[in-house]
Amino acid sequence: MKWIIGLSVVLALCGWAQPILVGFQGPLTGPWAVEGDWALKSVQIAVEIVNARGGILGRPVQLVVEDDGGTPKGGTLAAQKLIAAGVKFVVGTYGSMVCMPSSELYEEEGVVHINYGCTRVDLSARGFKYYFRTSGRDDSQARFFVEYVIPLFGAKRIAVMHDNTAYALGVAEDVLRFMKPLLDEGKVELVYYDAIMPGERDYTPALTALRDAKPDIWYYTGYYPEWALLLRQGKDLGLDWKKIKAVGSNACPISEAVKIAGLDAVVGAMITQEPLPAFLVEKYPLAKEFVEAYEAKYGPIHDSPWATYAADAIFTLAFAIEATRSLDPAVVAKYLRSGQVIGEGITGPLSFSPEGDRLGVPYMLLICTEEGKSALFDPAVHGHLVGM
Amino acid sequence: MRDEFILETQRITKRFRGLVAVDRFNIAVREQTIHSLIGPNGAGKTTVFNVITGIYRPEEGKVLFLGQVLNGLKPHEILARGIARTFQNPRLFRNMTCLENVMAGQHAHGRAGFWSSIFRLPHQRREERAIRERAEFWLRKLDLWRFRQELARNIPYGCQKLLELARALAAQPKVLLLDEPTCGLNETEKETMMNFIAELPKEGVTVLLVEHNMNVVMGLSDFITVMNYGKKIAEGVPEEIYNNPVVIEAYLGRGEGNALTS
Amino acid sequence: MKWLRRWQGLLSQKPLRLAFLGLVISFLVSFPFWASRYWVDVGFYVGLYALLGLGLNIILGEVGLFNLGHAAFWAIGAYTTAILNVRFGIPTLALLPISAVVAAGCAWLVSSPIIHLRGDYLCIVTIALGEIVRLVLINNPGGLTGGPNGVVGIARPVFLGHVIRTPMDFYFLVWAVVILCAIGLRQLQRSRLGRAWNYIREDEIAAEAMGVDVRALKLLAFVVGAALAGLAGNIFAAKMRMVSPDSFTFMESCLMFCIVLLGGMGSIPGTILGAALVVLFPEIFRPVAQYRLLFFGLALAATMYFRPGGLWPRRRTAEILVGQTER
Amino acid sequence: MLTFLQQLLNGLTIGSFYAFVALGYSLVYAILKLINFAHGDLFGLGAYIGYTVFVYAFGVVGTVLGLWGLLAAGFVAAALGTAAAGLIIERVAYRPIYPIGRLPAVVSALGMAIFLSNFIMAVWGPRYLAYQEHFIPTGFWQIGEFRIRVLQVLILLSSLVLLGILYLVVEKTTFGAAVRAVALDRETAALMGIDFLKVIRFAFAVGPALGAIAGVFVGMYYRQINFTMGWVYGLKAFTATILGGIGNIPGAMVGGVLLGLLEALTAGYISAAWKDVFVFAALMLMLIFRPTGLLGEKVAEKV
Repeated sequence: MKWIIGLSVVLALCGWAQPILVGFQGPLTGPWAVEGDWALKSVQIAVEIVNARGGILGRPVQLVVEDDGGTPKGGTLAAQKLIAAGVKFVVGTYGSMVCMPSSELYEEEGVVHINYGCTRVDLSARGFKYYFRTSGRDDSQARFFVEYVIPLFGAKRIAVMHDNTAYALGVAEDVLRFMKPLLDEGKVELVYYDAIMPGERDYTPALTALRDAKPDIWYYTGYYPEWALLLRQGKDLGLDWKKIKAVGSNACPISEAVKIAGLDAVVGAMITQEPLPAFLVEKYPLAKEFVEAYEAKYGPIHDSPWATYAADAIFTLAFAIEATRSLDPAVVAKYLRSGQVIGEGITGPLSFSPEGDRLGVPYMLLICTEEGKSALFDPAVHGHLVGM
Repeated sequence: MRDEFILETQRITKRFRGLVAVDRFNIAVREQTIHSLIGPNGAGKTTVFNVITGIYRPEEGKVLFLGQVLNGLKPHEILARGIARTFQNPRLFRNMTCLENVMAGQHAHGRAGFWSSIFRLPHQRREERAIRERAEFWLRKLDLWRFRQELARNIPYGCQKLLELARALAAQPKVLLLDEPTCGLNETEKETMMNFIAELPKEGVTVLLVEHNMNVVMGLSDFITVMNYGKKIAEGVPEEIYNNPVVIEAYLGRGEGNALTS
Repeated sequence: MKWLRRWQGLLSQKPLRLAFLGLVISFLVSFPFWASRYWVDVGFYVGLYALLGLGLNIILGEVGLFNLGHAAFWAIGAYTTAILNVRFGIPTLALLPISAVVAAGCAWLVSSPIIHLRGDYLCIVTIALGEIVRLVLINNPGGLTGGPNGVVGIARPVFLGHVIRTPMDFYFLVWAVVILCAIGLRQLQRSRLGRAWNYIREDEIAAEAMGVDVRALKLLAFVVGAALAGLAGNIFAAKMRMVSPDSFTFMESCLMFCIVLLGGMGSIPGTILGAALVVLFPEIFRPVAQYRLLFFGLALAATMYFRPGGLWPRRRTAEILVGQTER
Repeated sequence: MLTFLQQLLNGLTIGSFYAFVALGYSLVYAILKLINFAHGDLFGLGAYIGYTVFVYAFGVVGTVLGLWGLLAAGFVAAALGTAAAGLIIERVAYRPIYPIGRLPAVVSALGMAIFLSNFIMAVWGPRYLAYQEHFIPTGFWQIGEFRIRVLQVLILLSSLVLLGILYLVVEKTTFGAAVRAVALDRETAALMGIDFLKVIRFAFAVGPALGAIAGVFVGMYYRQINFTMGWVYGLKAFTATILGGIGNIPGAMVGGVLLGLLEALTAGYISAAWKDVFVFAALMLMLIFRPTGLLGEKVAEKV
């Protein structure tokens, strides 16, 4: 009798010890090695957190790491290597052009592929069943502005300014696209839409036009050198940044703008930004746990949103497998596609559209505080800065 | 009278950054003769060769071959007209076999193109065989047969000189320019080379020879042109040149007094 | 390293050579049936780089022209396939010859004015050329190349109703092309044109004096080499189903340069071997993840240290020419 | 006019970087006829060594010697460390190979370039490292709206001084004569009793050392360094080398400065995105119309 108990204990231990393989594909060499390095470390921390909580379905997670060198060719080789290793769940990779051929391989093999650093819109338009991404898309920022920032301030008169570079024009056009239903219904009004010439020094003509348009909110989608000058000259021209909410895009780091324009012109200005871990700790408990574990092991937390999304991809898998109690990729993928919130990750609630896109775009709104620091916008704390 | 000359230069001039290497130089070579071009070191003999074969473009003057102007033609076009040459220091294709080296001579006579080479069309095969057989003929004739599959850089220096001659002859030239063919050879090799060159006019090949060794020059030449400082200073049959005080002066003046008598 | 030379010596005997060739071919054909998909894909890339290497081998190995911008022609082939397929729906496989022709045409256009440059000056011009092509692709002229995003959605090639999609399909596609090209190049090597290319490499002045039209033959080498790169571009685009500028960097040109020299200048089996090394080294060092390129660099230098003439140099002394009876 | 002057100054600064790096290519090329592709990454290595000194010796050296002492220590350490690396590479990767042919040595050089950049990544990590403000001279002179940074003056001056010294050494000293003799004809120089190895060592120590100084300057100027910077700058500097005429010292300087100006002006007046296209196209055109071919510079070649 004793030996039967012994054997079953051993069997149970074996069953428990049998790890779940999760693949990681990222650029560990080549020009994007920074992102690969951060993502790998973040993923390792996430796996440690999951394992410390007892693993998935009581089994530990084991990472299988493959380098793709940041090239499409390397991507296919890494993907094949992971598939050959029998991995059924993969986190990766950075770069849309690297992701594209690898994701086809994962799709064909029925491997759940959660992407963390690819923002091309059409990646999720291929009708794939196993493709997901925890990151936003190229148009997420515009969407965040329209669906979150505009209602937040109850803005009616909208001004959009870009600088004719491909990036800025893209964001501006996406804003118009997402705003179209609101415009058609007459809920908002587009009072200003124009471009400035980057590299010029005097923007008073454009700012005068902006003042005369009397917008509630002014979204600048270009880069920080011009944004800083605009803020400065606008202030000098008598524009009130409490009345007109000044919002810049993610190419406008607040610290740089303060350096150029001076604090008095920038205080209260806001930017739309991808979620950086340092700003998430107060909002989400998992983010706090993640950042603390990361800093204990590797020193100061990185400021890459993509590496953070990579860690969230691990949590996505953990939540989904636990919820379905299945290791069948098809079942897990189907569950992920349902659109329901499967849990709260580092960057907030995790849910996916049927195409595999992250729902509830996890952008954030940062504001320049009186001390010249950027902080996650909280109406209760910073309302007075923007006249709320 | 003019038609007798198979190769002629008319007042050719070649300068290198102010230095006049060849100065209004005239030479006229009669068909089926051995014509020597001699002169002290740096007289411009090799430059004349390079102008004739199109490697250098003369600033002035004309090169005539069978009554046609050669100026402006590229070296490979000039070879195709029937002027082949050797170099002072053999310029062989060092990492290729001796057979392949001699086959080079017939490149200009080949017609097979890209696609016929890839697909080995019958006419290409016939041509290849002809090229090889012709090359083998010259290898045998110059007693190089034993080296045919050796790399050119691995055979003795004397044989390299002969190989270069074989390569030039394989081009079936009407005129052959030889740049110091016996330089660096031992006595027996020199003998072979001289005998061979002496036979060439009978086979319809006109020879223009640059040579330092006066025994060779006097023994072979039908006619001699002497140049110094880029200019022609004398010409005539060997006996005339041998006794020409200007020529002796040119050699003695440069401290090479034994050149004529050696 | 003497054993390699002895081994090559053995292969100059006809029965042994045929037996070896049979062995190689049966290995190549059977490989995808017993290897894993991953290794089949590695085999595909060996074939792809062999094709690129063979193209560069004509320019660098046969004619001795320093070309450090060969990736440009690869890119042109790949983008030709991508743009014509995505915009005009021309079948991908039908674009195989068209890509080669377009790459060859571009090579003719751009190399005509630079072909007279010698040695390192040609080298730097080809580097410039490679960079210009890549930068132009990034800058997206006329919205044609899609900028950094490249062109996506290339259709899979269809061969006689069979859709080429699995690693094995692509493996056979690329190796079929490689072997056809290798046979063609071997015929060229043993022909008047192939010899003339070598004459130019050995001594340009002597070659010209012996009646070789140096300029025309150099151009021909560029055109043929670029055509092979164009073929590789088509297959690459079909395999990836997208093209983007970051696949065609200066580093890729450098790797092709290494392939030719690792194998041995002007040697067809050498080039294929060189391609195998360049693709396999980084894969072998995978266990050390982010340090694998470090070892790759060392391996390149070490190979040259032990075999400066290449792994499989061409042995002319053992070659048999047309119509010649064997010794 | 003002922007033009500003662009001119930027161009000169960038050009000085290129000139520094181009010199290493040129020296090695003159002597070995080898394009040392690893040179760019040696330049990167210099930037990292300088960074390490600045960060880790800041407390000790900084308090004893002050900011300028610290800077000097950083430059010296970077130059020495990189020169050592250059010598090691020469001994291990080139010397056994270049007698056989220069092409195999090119492959070896490419291998070393790949090795070095990945070595830097292995030691210092793949992320960008920032040259922090407290060890960079940040002063500037303001003349109207025209601004000259102390650092820019420092870069321009040291490029003039160091390259001038090198030029004098090569042109005016006995050892310089040996270097030139080897560059002209290695065999004859060896017959004349010139120590060939000594000349090679000189090239492989001085070139990388100058590259390292440029690396530290680049770190200071752009405030950040990463492990791929060597490859990018190496390619540009090699272009500058050819532009100025490979194998001679004034040529490398002229080429570097010319390239820097060309870049700054095309970026400023035509298009930043098309900048490099213009630069490379200009290079191609220059070479097409001024080829160094059979009848060009090499007339001296005996036919």
